[in-house]
Amino acid sequence: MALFLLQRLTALVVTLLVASLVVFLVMEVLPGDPAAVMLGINARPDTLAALRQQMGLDLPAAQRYVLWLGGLASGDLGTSYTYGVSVWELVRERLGLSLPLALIAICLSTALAIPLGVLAAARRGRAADAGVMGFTQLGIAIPNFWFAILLILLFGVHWQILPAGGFAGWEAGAWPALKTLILPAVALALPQAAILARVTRSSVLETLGEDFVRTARAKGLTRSAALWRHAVRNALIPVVTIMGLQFSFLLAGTIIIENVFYLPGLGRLVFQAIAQHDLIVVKDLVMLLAAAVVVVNFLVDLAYAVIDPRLRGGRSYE
Amino acid sequence: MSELGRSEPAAVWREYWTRGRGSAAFVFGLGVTALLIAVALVSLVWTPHPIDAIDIPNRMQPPSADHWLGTDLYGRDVLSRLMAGAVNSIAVSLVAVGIGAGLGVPLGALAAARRGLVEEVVMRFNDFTFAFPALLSAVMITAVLGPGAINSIIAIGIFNIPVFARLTRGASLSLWKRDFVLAARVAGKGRTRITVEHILPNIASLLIVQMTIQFALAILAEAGLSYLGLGTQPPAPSWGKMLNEAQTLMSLAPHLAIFPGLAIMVTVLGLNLLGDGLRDLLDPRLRRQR
Amino acid sequence: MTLLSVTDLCVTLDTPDGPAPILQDVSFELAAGQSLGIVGESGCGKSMTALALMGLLPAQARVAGEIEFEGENLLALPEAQLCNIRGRRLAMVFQEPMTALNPVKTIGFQVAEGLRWHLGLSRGAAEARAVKLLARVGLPQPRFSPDLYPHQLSGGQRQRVVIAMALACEPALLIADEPTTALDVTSQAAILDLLAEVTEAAGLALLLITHDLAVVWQNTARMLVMYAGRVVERGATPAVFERMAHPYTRGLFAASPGALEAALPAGRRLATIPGQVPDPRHRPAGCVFAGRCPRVQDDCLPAQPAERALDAAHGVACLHPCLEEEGVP
Amino acid sequence: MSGDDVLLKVENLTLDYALPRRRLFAAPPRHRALDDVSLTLARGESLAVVGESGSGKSTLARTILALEAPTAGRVTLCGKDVFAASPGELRKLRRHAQMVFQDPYGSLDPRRKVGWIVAEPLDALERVGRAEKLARIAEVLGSVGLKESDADRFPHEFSGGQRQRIAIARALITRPDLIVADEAVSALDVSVQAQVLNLFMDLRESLGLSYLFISHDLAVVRQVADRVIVMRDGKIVEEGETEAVFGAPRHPYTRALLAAVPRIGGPRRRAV
Repeated sequence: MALFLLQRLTALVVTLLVASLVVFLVMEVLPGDPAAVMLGINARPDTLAALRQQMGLDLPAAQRYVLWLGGLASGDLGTSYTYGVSVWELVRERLGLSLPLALIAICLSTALAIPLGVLAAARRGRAADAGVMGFTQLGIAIPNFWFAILLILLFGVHWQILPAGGFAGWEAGAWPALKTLILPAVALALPQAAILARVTRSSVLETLGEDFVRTARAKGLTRSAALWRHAVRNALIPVVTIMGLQFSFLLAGTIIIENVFYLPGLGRLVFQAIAQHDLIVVKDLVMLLAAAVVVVNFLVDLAYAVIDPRLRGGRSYE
Repeated sequence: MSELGRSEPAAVWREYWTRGRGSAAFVFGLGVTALLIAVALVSLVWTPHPIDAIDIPNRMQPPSADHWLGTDLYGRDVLSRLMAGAVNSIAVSLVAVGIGAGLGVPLGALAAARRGLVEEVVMRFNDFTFAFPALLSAVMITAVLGPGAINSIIAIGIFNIPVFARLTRGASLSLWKRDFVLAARVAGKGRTRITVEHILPNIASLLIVQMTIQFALAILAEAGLSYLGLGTQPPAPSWGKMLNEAQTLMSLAPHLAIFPGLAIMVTVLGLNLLGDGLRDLLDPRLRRQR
Repeated sequence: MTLLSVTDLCVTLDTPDGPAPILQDVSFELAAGQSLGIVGESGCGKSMTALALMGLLPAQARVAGEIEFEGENLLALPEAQLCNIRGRRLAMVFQEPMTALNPVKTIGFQVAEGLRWHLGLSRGAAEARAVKLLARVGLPQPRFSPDLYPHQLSGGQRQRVVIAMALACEPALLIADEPTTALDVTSQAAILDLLAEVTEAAGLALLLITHDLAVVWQNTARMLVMYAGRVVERGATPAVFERMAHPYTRGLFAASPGALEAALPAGRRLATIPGQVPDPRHRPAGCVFAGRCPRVQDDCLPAQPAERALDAAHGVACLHPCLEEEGVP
Repeated sequence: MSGDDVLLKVENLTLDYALPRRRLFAAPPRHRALDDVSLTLARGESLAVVGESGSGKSTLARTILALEAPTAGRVTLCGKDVFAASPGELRKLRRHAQMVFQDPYGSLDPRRKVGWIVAEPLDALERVGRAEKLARIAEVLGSVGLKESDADRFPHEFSGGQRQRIAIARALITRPDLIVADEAVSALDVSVQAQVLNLFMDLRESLGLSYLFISHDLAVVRQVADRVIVMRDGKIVEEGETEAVFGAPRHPYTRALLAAVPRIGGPRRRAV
């Protein structure tokens, strides 16, 4: 187990390093002069020179990369050019919105998808199955930002029971803040839930065909006991994989959804930073988001070992 | 014996067609996809109104006999712009999936054929590329090069590479364990020749199915990018951009937000149903039962 | 005392190309504590018979006939009551020990599960019983902890776990479907020894399904020979082997290399049965074996021959059965 | 046995597989699949290698056909060292040795027609014209009891026994001296198995083939092999003329193996 952990950890660190190198190369080396990109073509030479110095562009690229890495590791992400505050400060502030939003969306989609998927598998070929499958087809096909717009049209504009956008802030109290997150979370969760439900269904169906489920039935377990006690846990292995992969889609989703709802989160920050050519912020955020995806997939690998004893190593008589 | 016992290819295709016709989802998917392509082709030579004809007095009209789907903020015909937007969606998605499959399939096949270090490198590259969802690479590329359709193609294409590499490697690996591949090695064939003659033909149907699904995902991603303003730039019509423009006018002209979204949804739905139908149709387990 | 009585069991499988009759008019009886072997080649319906008895046929299967077990017709029982019988009175051992166990549950849990389900034992009591059961099938503590997972055991050891699971609730009938086919020859002998020993010691009836004539000879007192979904010969095992009245039984025996005491002389060949088992959807109208039979005559073709008794302990479904003194072809 | 008569010579063949690491700072454990295996096979001879799963018998077959690279040792086929041969020489050598596999469903590419499958070794190893190729396909299909027209059909149209005949035809098309049969009849039903075993015996007489039979089934081995090698845990434990080994096994493992085979007429376990 310790060895398994160590191997995964090494892979994690290597992936993060490669990712940081790519981000650095794309953001700092490709454009030629990042300072010129940030200021545009009409920049005055002295402003340009000041910015170059502030960004440390007079140093060789290798040294800048090492400095940046060191900064990332120590939590010093540099100073935003447009906001004039430290990027870490910006991130912390926005994380207070994006993290709860992502968590609510994940919980919502899992709570919806897994029972629906299992239900559809258990009632294969019957009305419930057809209903769930129809719902998932629509859920996958619907663009999440359009779904968000429809939600706003209905709940915000037409019925006016939920806010159409903006964030109340946690200092306004938990409920008002949560209220502003409901529609965005639903918009994020639904397409994810659709995919997850399909994966759950097919995985459970596949497991139901396995010999050990027949063995459980031969022991006298009812169909549903065999399903819940033997099929579902085994079927979760591919489901967890997809959940890990979905996390990256979820991040991408927050960039869009936060823009639809005008939520001051990380996604909106990235978007605004691009509009303002604030390469420092873009670089750090892209790196952070990529790192989040990598770390989540690392956690998924660990989750495997919890679900599947075959991956835990240990003694074997074979 | 299988119902596909006859060996002439024509008979096999006829058989596919007979079975496919029986599935409503498959027929719907095929129909929608065909319609989409037809509309896109027609829009190249003809649209009900010129796509860029600005007509301020008639702006934000609801659907009427003249403008079937109404007009937008500048009085442009929504239907015409939707039709032209189909071209944009198809072109971006097609090239992006082409990039993904064109690079991913050889990489995956190589990893499966060579194993060892080559495989390790390819798979690490894969894991790493997965860390950059299309939107994130689009953000990076746009930040540096500025927005545009080409950038969305690159971003979506890059994200498709590991999808195809993984799929190809996984499916190839299980084939490499099969005895007929071993037989080809005993016959003296090299790894490349085995990949071309045995592996790729046997995973072709799997790849075709995945391509339709990725195509659908690419349409969604392209719409998302242009909605954010990172993809196709105005005045070129694109479904995502139309939704973006509609959002601010939501209370004034809700129809502007409905039709482009419906267009995206129906297209993606059709492609997904087509993919599902193809999967059932090409599934060797169904085909080879005796 | 009759424990199990199967009467005119028919199973039809719905396939995309129409219904396929898998079992036709299968009847047999098994008394408490007795052993019965079913032998036949793949596709003869022997595994389907086992699944029909357990009530675990695939969803596309349609069943007719009667299966009376301990005085109740299993085919008429509602699912809830069937679950009550399954695992408690009627247990099964499967062919593939590698896949028959759940890979993510410990062997202790899997053996104890039936005890907790049927007998309502507490977790602790059930696991204590499971440890005893594991020891009973040759997996003693501390080497074989109940906390092991299936992947940590060899194929033979896993089959012992499956047997322990089957024995858990002290059933009256054990169905073993090709229990040793997936195992090496030395594990096969050990597992068959174990099966014979535990069933005899517990007075447990054994229904042993196999493709191997020698396994039937060794392990059962009575036997059925099945071909293409029908019983073609039945009787006390020694009597059947002595006469081998059905041409199919005789052909199967002659084709088995294991039936020969020594190598064939140079130039001699093994006996074969020409042709193949007919597709269930296109079975001939008359005797199902007629197309491959060396003794076929005109009267075999119109209808499936009824089974007739050769003596009190031996029956055959053939109009022109072989005589004992004819010798193996 | 003079040098000309020796078709295959295996000397001190050893093959180790690296297993996944258990500890970080220890060398990964190794599994010795073949341990100092030596054997010779004369022209026209039929040799069987028997053993249980994990005995290394299939690894031996694959190594002899250069599908695996040994850790140490030598394989000499038709007087040439297989592992010292250049790619071109190896291709020439492959014509002399072909293989038949266990699973008649998995060993034929489902997407190719029988004619293509059967001609595969010919395409890879020899340059022949189209007319000759068709003639060779017809010839081998005929010699395994199939029709010339079967070349235009797909594998799924055939039964298990017929598919095994197709696999044998493929092995015959380069007119080899040696056929390695890896559990070639163990997936077949008894009556079909007898047909295929008889075909092997017929082909040996008509074509003068040599066989290396890999099998777990002692009864089958007794009918087809002149000599038997018994393997266990990668080592040869006993070797000898078939009837001698079956009649008077010397090694305790061989005795245990033979005693475990159920026999009709032998002792019975249950009387009721």
